[in-house]
Amino acid sequence: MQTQDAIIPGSAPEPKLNYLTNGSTLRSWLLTKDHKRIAIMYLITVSLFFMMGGMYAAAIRLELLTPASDLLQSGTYNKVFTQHGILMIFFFLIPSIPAILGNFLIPLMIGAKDLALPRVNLLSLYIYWIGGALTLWALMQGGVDTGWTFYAPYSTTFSNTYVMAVGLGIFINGFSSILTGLNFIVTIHTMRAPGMTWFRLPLFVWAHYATSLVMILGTPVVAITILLLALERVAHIGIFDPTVGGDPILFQHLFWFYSHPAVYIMILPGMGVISELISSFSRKKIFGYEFIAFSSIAIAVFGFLVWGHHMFVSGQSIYAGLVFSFLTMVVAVPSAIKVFNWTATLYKGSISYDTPMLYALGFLGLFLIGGLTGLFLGSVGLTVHLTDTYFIVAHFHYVMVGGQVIAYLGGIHYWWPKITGRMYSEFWGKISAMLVFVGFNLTFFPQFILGYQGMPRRYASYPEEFQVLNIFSTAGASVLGVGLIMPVIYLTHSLIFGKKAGDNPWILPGLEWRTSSPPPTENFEVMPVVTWEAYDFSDENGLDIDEIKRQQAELATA
Amino acid sequence: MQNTSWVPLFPDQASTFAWQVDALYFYLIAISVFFTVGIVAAVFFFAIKYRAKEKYETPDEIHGSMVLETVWSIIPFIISMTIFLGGAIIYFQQYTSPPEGMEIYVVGKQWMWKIQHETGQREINELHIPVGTKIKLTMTTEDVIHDFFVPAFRTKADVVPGRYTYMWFEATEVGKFHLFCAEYCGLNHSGMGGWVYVMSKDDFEQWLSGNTAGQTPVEAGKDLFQNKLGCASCHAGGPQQRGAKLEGLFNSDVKLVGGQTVKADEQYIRNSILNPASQVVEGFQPIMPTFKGQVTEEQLNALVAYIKSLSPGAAGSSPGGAAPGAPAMTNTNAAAANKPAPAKPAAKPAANSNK
Amino acid sequence: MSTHADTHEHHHEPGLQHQFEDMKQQEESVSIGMWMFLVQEIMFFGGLFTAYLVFRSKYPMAFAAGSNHLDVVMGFVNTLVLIVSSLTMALTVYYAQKGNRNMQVILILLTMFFGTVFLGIKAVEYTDKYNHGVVPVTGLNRVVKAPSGSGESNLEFEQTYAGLSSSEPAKPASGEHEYVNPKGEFQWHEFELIEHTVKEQEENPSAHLLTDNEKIAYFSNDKFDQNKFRDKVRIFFFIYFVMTGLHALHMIVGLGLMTWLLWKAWKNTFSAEYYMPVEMSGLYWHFVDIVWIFLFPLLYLLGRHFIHS
Amino acid sequence: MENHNEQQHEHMNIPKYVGVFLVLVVGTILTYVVALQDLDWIFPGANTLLALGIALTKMTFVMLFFMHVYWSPKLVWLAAAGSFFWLAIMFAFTMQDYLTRGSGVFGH
Ligand code: HEA
Ligand code: HEA
Ligand code: HEC
Ligand code: CUA
Ligand SMILES: [Cu+2]
Repeated sequence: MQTQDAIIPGSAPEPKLNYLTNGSTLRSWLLTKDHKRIAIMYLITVSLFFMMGGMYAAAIRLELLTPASDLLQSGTYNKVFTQHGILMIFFFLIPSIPAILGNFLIPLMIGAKDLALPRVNLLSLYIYWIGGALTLWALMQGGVDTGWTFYAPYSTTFSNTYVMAVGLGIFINGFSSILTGLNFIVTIHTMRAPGMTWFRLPLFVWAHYATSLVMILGTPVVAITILLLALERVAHIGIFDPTVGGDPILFQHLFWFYSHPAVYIMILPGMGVISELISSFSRKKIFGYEFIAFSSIAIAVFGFLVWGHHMFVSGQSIYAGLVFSFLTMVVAVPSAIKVFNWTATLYKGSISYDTPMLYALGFLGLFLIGGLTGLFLGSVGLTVHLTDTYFIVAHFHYVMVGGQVIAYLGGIHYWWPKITGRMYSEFWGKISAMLVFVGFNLTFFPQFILGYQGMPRRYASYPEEFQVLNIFSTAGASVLGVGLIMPVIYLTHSLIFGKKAGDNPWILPGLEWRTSSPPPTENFEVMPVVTWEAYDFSDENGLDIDEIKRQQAELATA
Repeated sequence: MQNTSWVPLFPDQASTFAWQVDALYFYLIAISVFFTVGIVAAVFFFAIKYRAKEKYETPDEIHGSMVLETVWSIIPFIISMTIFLGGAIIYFQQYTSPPEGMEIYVVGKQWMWKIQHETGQREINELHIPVGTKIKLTMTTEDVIHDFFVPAFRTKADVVPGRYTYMWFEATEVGKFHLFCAEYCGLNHSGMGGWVYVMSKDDFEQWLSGNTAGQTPVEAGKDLFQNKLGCASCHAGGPQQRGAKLEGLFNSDVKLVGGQTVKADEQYIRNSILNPASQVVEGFQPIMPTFKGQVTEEQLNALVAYIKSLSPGAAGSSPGGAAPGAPAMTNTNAAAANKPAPAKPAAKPAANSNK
Repeated sequence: MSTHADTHEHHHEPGLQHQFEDMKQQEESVSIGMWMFLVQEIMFFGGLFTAYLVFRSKYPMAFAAGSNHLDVVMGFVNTLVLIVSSLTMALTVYYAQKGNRNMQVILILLTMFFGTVFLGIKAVEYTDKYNHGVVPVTGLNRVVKAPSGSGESNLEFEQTYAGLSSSEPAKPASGEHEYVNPKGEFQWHEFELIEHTVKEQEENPSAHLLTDNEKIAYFSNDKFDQNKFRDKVRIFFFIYFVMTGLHALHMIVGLGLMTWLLWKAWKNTFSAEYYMPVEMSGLYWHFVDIVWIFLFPLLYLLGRHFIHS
Repeated sequence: MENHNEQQHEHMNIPKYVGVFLVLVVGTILTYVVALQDLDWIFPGANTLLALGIALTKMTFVMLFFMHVYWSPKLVWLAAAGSFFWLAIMFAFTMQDYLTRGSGVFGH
């Protein structure tokens, strides 16, 4: 706790227990109210879902190696991409950064002992588990083949797979997301340490505030939509079924009312991480703090106005198509502001290239491409050609994998020493970051070309002229796979064999770096009082640099 | 007209929309390249120029700049408006049908496209159209949502059960172009496609008058089986096979679901095509769609002849004239958005679909 | 926000949880949390209201027909009952703030009583719907045997059925409609209003009695089709059941909350310093009331004026 | 609502609670009575509009006084207003499609 000494004289002695060692029974984990332990449990489950989703991805890519549907029959293939999408989106990407890093770090960053509603936090973990278990059970029973979008009337009347069970799993899981968002909003409002004003909050916290808004306002709508879908399936009630007067387009409206904003649930937290990384590794106050903060809110709000851009060819009116296209363009501007501000932050910085920074720079390039191709899709005349082709598959993998997953990996590396108290191997970290970058581009860039060529998505077999590019894509996926497996190995390895990291390995001013690594259950021995701005690298930030360097030297010799 | 380059980068340009969409596409690529190159270059430049000389040194502080923020909010906004406008103009044309033009009716169905010309010709998974003529499609579906997509024409539209949707295009090139179903529609979604044949006006007239002479019934049947009717998509053999094996079928004994055994004579084959659900072969799902109303009597005869030819040993008897051809698809000029009385999903056991 | 770095002497207050510095912070947190929960609830019901909006604008006459079938008096009484329960709930909070145990207990009991009355009336209504065969799910309606003497064949059932449905409204016979419904299917026989409207519309094509959409949706081959109309009425009843059902579910959860409050109030837990649980349960209860305030006109009243014109 | 503005600084008391209650009862009766009149002569849909107007008024009373929003921090006002704003978005943008279908995209 030496760092604290600088602020509050006469602080407590070295903590004996940290959150990991404070109780080792299974019960002490399962009934914990500690946000850090809950985050760890999320980390483990979310990773499992990621691996499962990744295996489905491998199956997709292998099947698409050849034009015929030879490895997987089309029935199986349909299930594979559906389950890939469902697991990756609902059970991996949506909880990834918020439920793991957000959960772990928000109280630390704002100087609180815990989230405002710890029991609700634990409840949300359990809900996630129940929803996940139900979904896994349904997948084992035979799975589902509707596509992750569950379009009616295929999902309501025609598919004879486990639509209900999987739907129920997602329905339940939705409440986990709602509760997490609710908790974050309350926490950010009421739990900030003295002196931690709104404009001293790290941008990571702002991003999560915006994410939480979307979670609370959007997720209930998809919940009710799935409920209606289920009722339609059991009772053939005619709300989505056109044979008795229902309206399948209504399903799409309700679904995308959530699912477009949900793509911002899947990128805003990543943007928050990137803001931290870029500032930390250029050792500079972030450029245009207020603009980045407010652009997060703007994205969350405007994100609710554009859902119809997924329905340009669905039969919605020409007028609606134009309005949605227009607003889609508007919502791209706040993202542009962020990208420019991040770039400007590098200017005259003192940039170092630790693994997290490599990920951050990778994010910049990949999100750029992903976002710009979003503009292609938002331009309605062009989307008419592009929609439901591989162009879209490429677009959303660029933003989701190139954006959020890369940010997630960067964040995990960056806070790994804080979470575990150990340092991972920089060497392997850099190699894997580069493999991921190269493999990713090789996998998904060819898909843009394929898409413009006209190769439709969700195809188990395709005309032969598309094969060459598909081979590139599959080859890329194997590189990507290797790049992603490596962190699993060296991060686990570092848990036991890694160097001790020290409290503040990167010498940073953020509050989370001012407690010990791993932090004690109560987060701070002494409640902090914040007197410095966010990303304050000046001498007024209350850090005792010499003391930190001394500690680091000590660790190096030990 | 198939693209033959090793790595085909762009699809054929074969409609009046194609160059417009491509132009917009190139405009967007230019913008993307501009921003990507700009930002990546800046990142590289900063990354090298300002790399940390010494670990953890602290550079000078820069807070931000209102001018810059304004500039880089307004410029992207203006650019994005140009993108919107470009897209809007093209979209407006794509989805506003011209007053005159050749009307063609399209019905989607798991997993085939049924097409009917104004003059009465019917096709499956194929569309023959004349070049340089405005073609207007009036479309619907019998079951789930599908999407009629011709990449070379740069246009597509969903077909929605319970209502009609419309699209139009004017082909500019003679040739053979992919027709895809672009909206996921279940098991054989990727097999639900075919070809659009753009013909010169003369050839099209020829085609309309049904001049495909010179084929024996077996040849004609083979053509129907493999290309025109898409039987081969289920009956072709190989791992994709969902339909029964037809080689050696004729004159053999077939075991049906329910234990019955019947002899596969002409009448049986004919019935299998017209009423597949009435006699389902053991070990198979009743997924074969009925072709009643889609094949003419001559075509039926040709099919039977072809299927018989797959069993060389069996003694042949000439296909007899059975009932006259059934009437066409019921999809005539009904009022727009009138419910096309979609077929009830074929025999879905309730227990199954309630999972 | 309201934390104090220097003092740690806060463990005397009742009900203060470890993560908070003081009661004020805790109350603020709980209150914001509850409001965020209500926001979530509003969006949850919002999806249903959107569906209502879409279908009502598509099939206004069918919705009016369905709505006219509901029992306004029961709906009306139920609205009053809920409003009373809201009053008693509000007063519960008032007395909890005053620390008046007896009044709290009485008022909570009253709130629960009115809540239960509401559910009871709802149950009567549901039973009525069950008996009339307007539950939109096959099998959940009362099974009505064919009049004795009719054969077993489906054909005959259908004939009886068709004869009845096209004739004047089924005559009440010993308090029940005399129709045949062997599988408990959705039934609808009230076509006077719509057939009257159709006739007027045909006589006066320039009038806007039916929307363009309805002119297609209720017709087959240019003739009014009772079956198609029935399907649309069924959608109304589906929305009716889902909305009121979900509302009733919320009432039941509310009653659970009340039971818990009753227990706490009984033990005299609440005082001027600590009454958050009462206040929060109150918010929830009033929210459920508000949902009903909208459901009543939207479901029960929407087509009444057609009957009287 | 105006006549309640002066309560700004004092808390609710029993007569006031009962007053709000009476407003709600009157609103309920009013909405019922009005529903029986055919107001289509004003403009089509006037009945519905009026019914919704009354319901909104009732809701406002419940929220302001029973739920104490009137005396609550800005954030609560924001949450209450915001959620209705979001509902409005959902309604408006969905209906913008349905109501412009006739002459719209796939229409002739
Ligand atoms: C993390 C998830 C994520 C994110 C962040 C985005 C971001 C965006 N998306 Fe994407 N999208 C998806 C996930 C995501 N999307 C998914 C999963 C689908 C498919 C769903 C399915 O059907 O299965 C999809 C589909 C999709 C479609 C529908 C395609 C179709 O089905 O027809 C559209 C159409 O408009 C679209 C547009 C956009 C836009 C405009 C953005 C914008 O927010 C991007 C903004 C970013 C930038 C613009 C880059 C930075 C800007 C600059 C450097 C400055 C230059 C900028 C200008 C000149 C304006 N997306
Ligand atoms: C978060 C979201 C997410 C992520 C991360 C990914 C990751 C990947 N996706 Fe996915 N994808 C979607 C979301 C995502 N996808 C969605 C929503 C769809 C649409 C579904 C639909 O149409 O309904 C889709 C569809 C989709 C398709 C199109 C299918 C079709 O339309 O026919 C393809 C094809 O290439 C594809 C490929 C990949 C690949 C190669 C990866 C790779 O990046 C994956 C790499 C990851 C791993 C390999 C796992 C990491 C490895 C370990 C942790 C070690 C253990 C693993 C092994 C030993 C194998 N995806
Ligand atoms: C969607 C898939 C599908 C298509 C398309 C299809 N079939 Fe079939 N067919 C089946 C299946 C499955 C069976 C076995 C079940 C049955 O008898 O219905 C079958 C059975 C048959 C049989 C009886 C075979 C036997 O062993 O008794 C004949 C003959 C036949 N099909 C001919 C055709 C012809 C001719 C066409 C094209 C005009 C065609 N099929 C198109 C799926 C298909
Ligand atoms: Cu039909 Cu996909
Ligand atoms: Cu979107």
